[in-house]
Amino acid sequence: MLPELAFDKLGADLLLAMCEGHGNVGPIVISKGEKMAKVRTDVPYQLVTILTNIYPFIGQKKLALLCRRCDEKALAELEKRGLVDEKRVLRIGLACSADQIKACRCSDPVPSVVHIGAPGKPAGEDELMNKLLAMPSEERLKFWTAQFRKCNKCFACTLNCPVCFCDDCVLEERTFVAEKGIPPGMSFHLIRTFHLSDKCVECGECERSCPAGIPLLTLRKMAAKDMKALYGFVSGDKKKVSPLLTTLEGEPMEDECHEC
Amino acid sequence: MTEFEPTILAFCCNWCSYAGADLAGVSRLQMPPNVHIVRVMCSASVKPEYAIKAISQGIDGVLVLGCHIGDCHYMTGNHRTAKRFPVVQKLLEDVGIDKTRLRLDWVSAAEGEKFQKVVTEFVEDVKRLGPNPLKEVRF
Amino acid sequence: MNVEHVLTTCPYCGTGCNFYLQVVDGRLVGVVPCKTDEISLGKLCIKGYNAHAFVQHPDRLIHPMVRQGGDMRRVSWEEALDKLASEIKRIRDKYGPDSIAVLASAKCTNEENYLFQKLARAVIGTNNVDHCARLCHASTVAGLLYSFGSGAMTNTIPEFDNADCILVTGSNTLEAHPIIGSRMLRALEKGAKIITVDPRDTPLSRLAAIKLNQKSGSDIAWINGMIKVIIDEGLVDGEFVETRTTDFAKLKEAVSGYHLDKVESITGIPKDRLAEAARVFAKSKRAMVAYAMGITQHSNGTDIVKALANLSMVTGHLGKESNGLNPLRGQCNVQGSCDAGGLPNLYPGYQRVDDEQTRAKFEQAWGQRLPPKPGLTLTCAVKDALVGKLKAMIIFGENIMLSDPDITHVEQALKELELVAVVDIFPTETSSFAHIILPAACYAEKDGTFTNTDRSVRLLRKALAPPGEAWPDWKIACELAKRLGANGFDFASPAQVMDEMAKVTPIYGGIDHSRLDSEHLRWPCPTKDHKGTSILHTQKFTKGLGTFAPVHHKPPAEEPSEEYPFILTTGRNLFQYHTGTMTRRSPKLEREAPEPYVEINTGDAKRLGIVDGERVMVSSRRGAISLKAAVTDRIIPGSIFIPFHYAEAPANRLTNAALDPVSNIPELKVCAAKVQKA
Amino acid sequence: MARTGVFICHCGHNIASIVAVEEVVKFARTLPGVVVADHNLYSCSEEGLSAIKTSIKQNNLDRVVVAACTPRTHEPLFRKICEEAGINKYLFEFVNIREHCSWIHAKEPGPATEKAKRLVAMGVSKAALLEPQAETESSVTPTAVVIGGGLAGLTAAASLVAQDIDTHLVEQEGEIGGHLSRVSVLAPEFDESRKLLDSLMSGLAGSEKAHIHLRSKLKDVHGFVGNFEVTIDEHGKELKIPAGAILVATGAQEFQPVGEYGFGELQGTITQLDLEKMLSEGKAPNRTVFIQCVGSRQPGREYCSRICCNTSLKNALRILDLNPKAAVTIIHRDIMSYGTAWEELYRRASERGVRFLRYALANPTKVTRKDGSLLVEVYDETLAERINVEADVVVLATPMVSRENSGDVSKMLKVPRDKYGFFLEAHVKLRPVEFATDGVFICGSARWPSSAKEVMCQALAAAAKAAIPIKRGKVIIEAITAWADPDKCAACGNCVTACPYEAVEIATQDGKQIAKVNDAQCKGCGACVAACPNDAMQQRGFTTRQLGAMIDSLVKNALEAEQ
Repeated sequence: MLPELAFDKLGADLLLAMCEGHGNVGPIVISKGEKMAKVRTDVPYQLVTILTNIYPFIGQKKLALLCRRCDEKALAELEKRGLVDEKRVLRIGLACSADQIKACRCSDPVPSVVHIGAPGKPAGEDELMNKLLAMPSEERLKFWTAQFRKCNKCFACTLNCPVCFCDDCVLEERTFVAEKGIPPGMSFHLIRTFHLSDKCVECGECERSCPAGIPLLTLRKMAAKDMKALYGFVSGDKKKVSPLLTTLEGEPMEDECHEC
Repeated sequence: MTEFEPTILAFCCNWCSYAGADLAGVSRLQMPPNVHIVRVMCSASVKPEYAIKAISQGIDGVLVLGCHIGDCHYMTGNHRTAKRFPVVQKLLEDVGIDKTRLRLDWVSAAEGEKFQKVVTEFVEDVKRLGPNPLKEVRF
Repeated sequence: MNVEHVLTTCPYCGTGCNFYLQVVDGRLVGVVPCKTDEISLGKLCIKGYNAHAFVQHPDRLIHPMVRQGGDMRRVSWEEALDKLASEIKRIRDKYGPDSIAVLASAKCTNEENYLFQKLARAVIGTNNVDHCARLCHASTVAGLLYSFGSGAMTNTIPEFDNADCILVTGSNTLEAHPIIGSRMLRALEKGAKIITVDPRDTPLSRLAAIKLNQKSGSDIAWINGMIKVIIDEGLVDGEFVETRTTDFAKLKEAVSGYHLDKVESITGIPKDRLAEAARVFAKSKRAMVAYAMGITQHSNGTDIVKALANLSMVTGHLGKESNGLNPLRGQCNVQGSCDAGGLPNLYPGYQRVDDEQTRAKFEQAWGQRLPPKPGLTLTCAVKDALVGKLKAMIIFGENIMLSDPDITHVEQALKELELVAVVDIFPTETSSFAHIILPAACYAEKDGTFTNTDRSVRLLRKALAPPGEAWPDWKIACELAKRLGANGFDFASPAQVMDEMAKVTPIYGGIDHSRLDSEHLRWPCPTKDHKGTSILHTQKFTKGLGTFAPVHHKPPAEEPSEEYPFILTTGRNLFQYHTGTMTRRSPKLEREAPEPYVEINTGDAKRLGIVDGERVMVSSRRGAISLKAAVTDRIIPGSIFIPFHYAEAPANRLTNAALDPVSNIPELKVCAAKVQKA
Repeated sequence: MARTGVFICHCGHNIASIVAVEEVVKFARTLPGVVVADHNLYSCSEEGLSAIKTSIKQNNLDRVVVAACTPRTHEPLFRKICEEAGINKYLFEFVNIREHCSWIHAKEPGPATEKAKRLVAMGVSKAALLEPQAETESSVTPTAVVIGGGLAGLTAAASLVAQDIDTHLVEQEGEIGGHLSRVSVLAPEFDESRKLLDSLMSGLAGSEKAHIHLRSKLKDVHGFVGNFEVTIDEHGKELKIPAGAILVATGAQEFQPVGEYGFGELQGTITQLDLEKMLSEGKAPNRTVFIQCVGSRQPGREYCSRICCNTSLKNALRILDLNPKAAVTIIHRDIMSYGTAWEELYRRASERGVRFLRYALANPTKVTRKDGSLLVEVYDETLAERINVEADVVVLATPMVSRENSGDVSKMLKVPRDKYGFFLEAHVKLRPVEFATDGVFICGSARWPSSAKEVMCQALAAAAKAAIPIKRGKVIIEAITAWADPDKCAACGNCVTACPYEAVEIATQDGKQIAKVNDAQCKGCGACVAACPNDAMQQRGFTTRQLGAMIDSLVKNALEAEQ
């Protein structure tokens, strides 16, 4: 049973999970001793996002949460930026079901430690991504502009993102997102993709929560592919510094001219 | 129908590429008048957001020019530039915008000719691509 | 420490999305969408995501206040309520009960609105109870009562997913009802054809298969035009018309004059595009109509609604899944506040006050003699106040000083009144005229129910305590009623209020809070074992046979002139909500749309030498405001648009209070205006 | 709304002959916030400047835009004028329509004029968002640290001490002098290096201002101009020296051509320094062959070491002085004996029978041992034939290369090096003995292989520059530094990682973690700005809103004009 695992085995003060209630399934936080209805792992709430909302308030308490592989990676990205303290966030490894893996087109579904569920096989490459990359660029542009035209600027993609840590998002500013009102156009989505390029863990919550049904996960996967190709970078590894912040020291320099 | 004249935005770092552009001027090296320079202290301060913003708004091409690797006035600034912009180029490709619209290059304060070459080439490249398709897109 | 995720209902548009409020030790920290919610499917709009932002704002009203000379004095609840009660008594004794009007609220719960109208009818003794539904869908209620016998969405929000064709008119759905809009986008992905008819380019129209821009106020013309095409080309659903409706002949006769050339000249819609739209709509297997203020807020709004009803019946797009006529209600509980009887002519559940038996039933239930004649509508109440016929207004959570037409007159009216009592969560333009201000709890601070636009009765669950001394409106209503010597107001909880309401309201007969806690119920839900009703009029219309209404195009009350060459239309934008009391105190929303603006067509702007972002003066026969010009191609030449959220440039200084004779809805969507460089 | 004045410079014909200045002025008048636009024949001339000044006063302008030449040379001048006219100098914006427009579009007056308009518009849009800045001051520790006790370090130290400045000389060897003490005479004048060394030493030895640290290594450097803390390891024990300025005079070292021409294997193949030693002992071989450019001007080490040719000429003549019958051959790729005195040396060498043979990289010279003496086989480019020369000694003239520990020094001081490991000055012409890092200076062969004379010039220049902040007692920090908006900052630390100067840290401010920038340490590169994900980091004078406005302006004036 989850509470026992969290409180007795892991020694947590709080437990974050999702369970049934009011004819729905939603997030819940309980402390030791408190009751909890039936846990439901089949509804993919982004618990790390929910955690980051309440994290500033939990003080020195230890919080255990149901942790899918993507949550684990998200936590790693937050930890290496000093935004959460790994000692205060305890992981209850949750291996996603085959259906979930399929729905997320997840290539990396198994957490380092599995407490709940059976490890599943990774899904294959993102079909839409391959289809798009195979297109001539004009087609691709048509596709994305048509998708972005549906954007209603609800910020669900940033608000529900486990690795979007800014309270005040630059996409709310006119400075870079020139388009007034809605839809916010190309810059909105490109800037967001760039910002995520060195931290997105491909949990797919942006796509799941997008009211316009824009295939945002595919866009993220494209960026991830790029980062891999360019720098062999894969997010979610606590030790890996973002290549966008490392220097080229030790890497070969081009031939130079100095006399000015 | 007159020939397409691209509008190009350039970011030049104060110490090398901007000085290189000055030298090109002093040396009266002729080049097409499509490029508009924004002076920054270091190419490392050029936010990719600027390039994305400009291209999203229909600017036909964006040039980012810094000191040569190893020559950065701020030691490792341009290293970061060199890391960042290839990513932006890839992302542009991913959404179907030709990455040649964004060019990163190194021009030292002594390289008036190189500045001329880069500008001339880039204007040619962008002319070959034609107008930024996003100019036509209405969201 | 205590962290709670409280499932409740969004306080903004009528979609009625459920979400979780994140509460940490009494502090509201965020909103988490509810992924299993049948309405929202775990998606929210930017307003929903910011629904927590205003709740703990420092501007909240936290003490009762009473006017003393120029300024307001903080007083105890005792003093405030006693004062209010004695004032009401004084005025009632002096001028009679009909000199008092109670404004119910579309932002309050069903339970509260039930109490407001009971207070007015059974305690004060007047049917003068109305609310802002008057300004949005009064014409829908009137029109659809005539055509179908029931004035609500015939279908449900999820059904938009599976429509083959969606005709959206007078609704900027993606901005005003974003999550219903997202349903339409789902349909779009599945290949549905979207037809939009709107004087403006909306985010949705940019995705539409057929996009038509009509001149404001020409709706009956294009609708009749479409019907004529459908009849002429034999696209009528004969069987449906035959078995389910009456007066088809009258309709046929009425539309016969609407040749497409004539229609084009009236509406500006190219005739073949209109014909195409008619065919697509008629031929689709599953076709839904969605409409909103663009249809209703006209001096002939009721007729326009009837015209749309005609269109739906002619094509048989009614009474089946993903087939229907769907007024999109604009506020969290505007459906419910009508259901609960917040209307001068109707008791809860749309039972007529001028019907002997009904009245008898309610007199029996409430143990009081009840006034027989329908009361004043909101818009007439304002007019009566101006001429001194009305003396007192008790206003629950409405801001008529911004939301009502021609606010210069509203202002005079409020000044004329001997008693203005305002119950609200924030100080408003209206409360500045109040003699008594009572602080209320907001949606997050009370239990109750909202009924959303598709008749789903949705629970509000109290997430935190009201600030300061604020009380929930239901408690305020009860305490006031008791001080006026009434019985039947001893409720311990909104649940008990709902139980009483259910007893006297057949369509709510089977509804109670314990069921709602785990069931998704839509009225009509007559009995405890009834599962609720998704689709209306499946076998027969509420009134039996659907009635075709022969209606004709009539120019708007005010047309463009030499001096006022533009047609001004008003509405919402995505980021603000109504008079902005809540959204303008939500930083992220305010930041997206911080200031008033007037949309003007690029060509018109050029002609007037106006550049984007420049300050301009917009004026009508009733007033003038100064605001920024937003030069855009997204509005047709000759028309201008101003959102009505902004007190610093209130669109309703300009709007025309010309009323629809049947429903008394004002013509907020059309008036003549001029634009000048400021 | 800003009150902007725009002044377009004709620069005589330089701009006006291509760009239709009046047209640009007319256009400028239409730009938002512009209350006055005018043009001057020469904005930088007396009347030009006073015209601007009066206009600022008359129209009470709060922003000034000058469209003329390049800010790199003229910005200070116009900023000064703004200050004199009573507005903050950071409210000035420079637009370059000469170097970046008229001069490079000489054949396209029309397009050049249009471009000038757009550039001016961009400048105006930025200017509108400029904010007044206050330059911060910080105190200066009246002490200098000179790293390296060779000719450069000594000269600089002596000069500083002579200026009555406490000076710490840090030398890693056991004795002062560096190469100077390994060379007996200095060309072209052939005076004894000993004398020079003594005179410099006497300048130091006498003074209590001079502190010499032998067998000492630089361990760590913290702080910023005026307030450095230099940690050295003085044979074993650590010493912390507070300093206002730091001079880098670490010099260079002779390249050891191991394996080339049998160096290290064949007895008799030596380097210049070996030869210097021989000569100082009065030994002069009978048959000497110099091979030039050994290990330089070739792939991997392309540069010319500049001093080797002259050294060979000097030593050739010294051999002949000691041993008039000696045979001397110099095998070279080109003789670089620049300047009158050196060229004279070359002439004398050839007169006294020194043989010059020219070889090419393509046909390398071979050195072998053949019965008792060295055989040098060279393919002479001039005669186009193979020539064999017998020798007792083969001197390999190798280049000076950077010190192998220059990397550590560069890291500690946060100053850049080129790809050969030599240090890079701030600007070759404008700031030749300074680093970009304020308060750190460079002289001698650490920058580039230099002759004694060049070394001394640089050393004196560096000492003079270093004395400025110390004598002034305070440093002014240009207000182009970065700052973090506490409301936006999410404390992700990107800026901390991005900053090359450790100027940013994550600190707690009223309970919230946010980035803090140390103004004195910030060099205004803006790396943190680009690294910041949510626009919290801003650089004074280059805020994202200012640059964003420039882009918007270009879009407006270029693209919307199109349609």
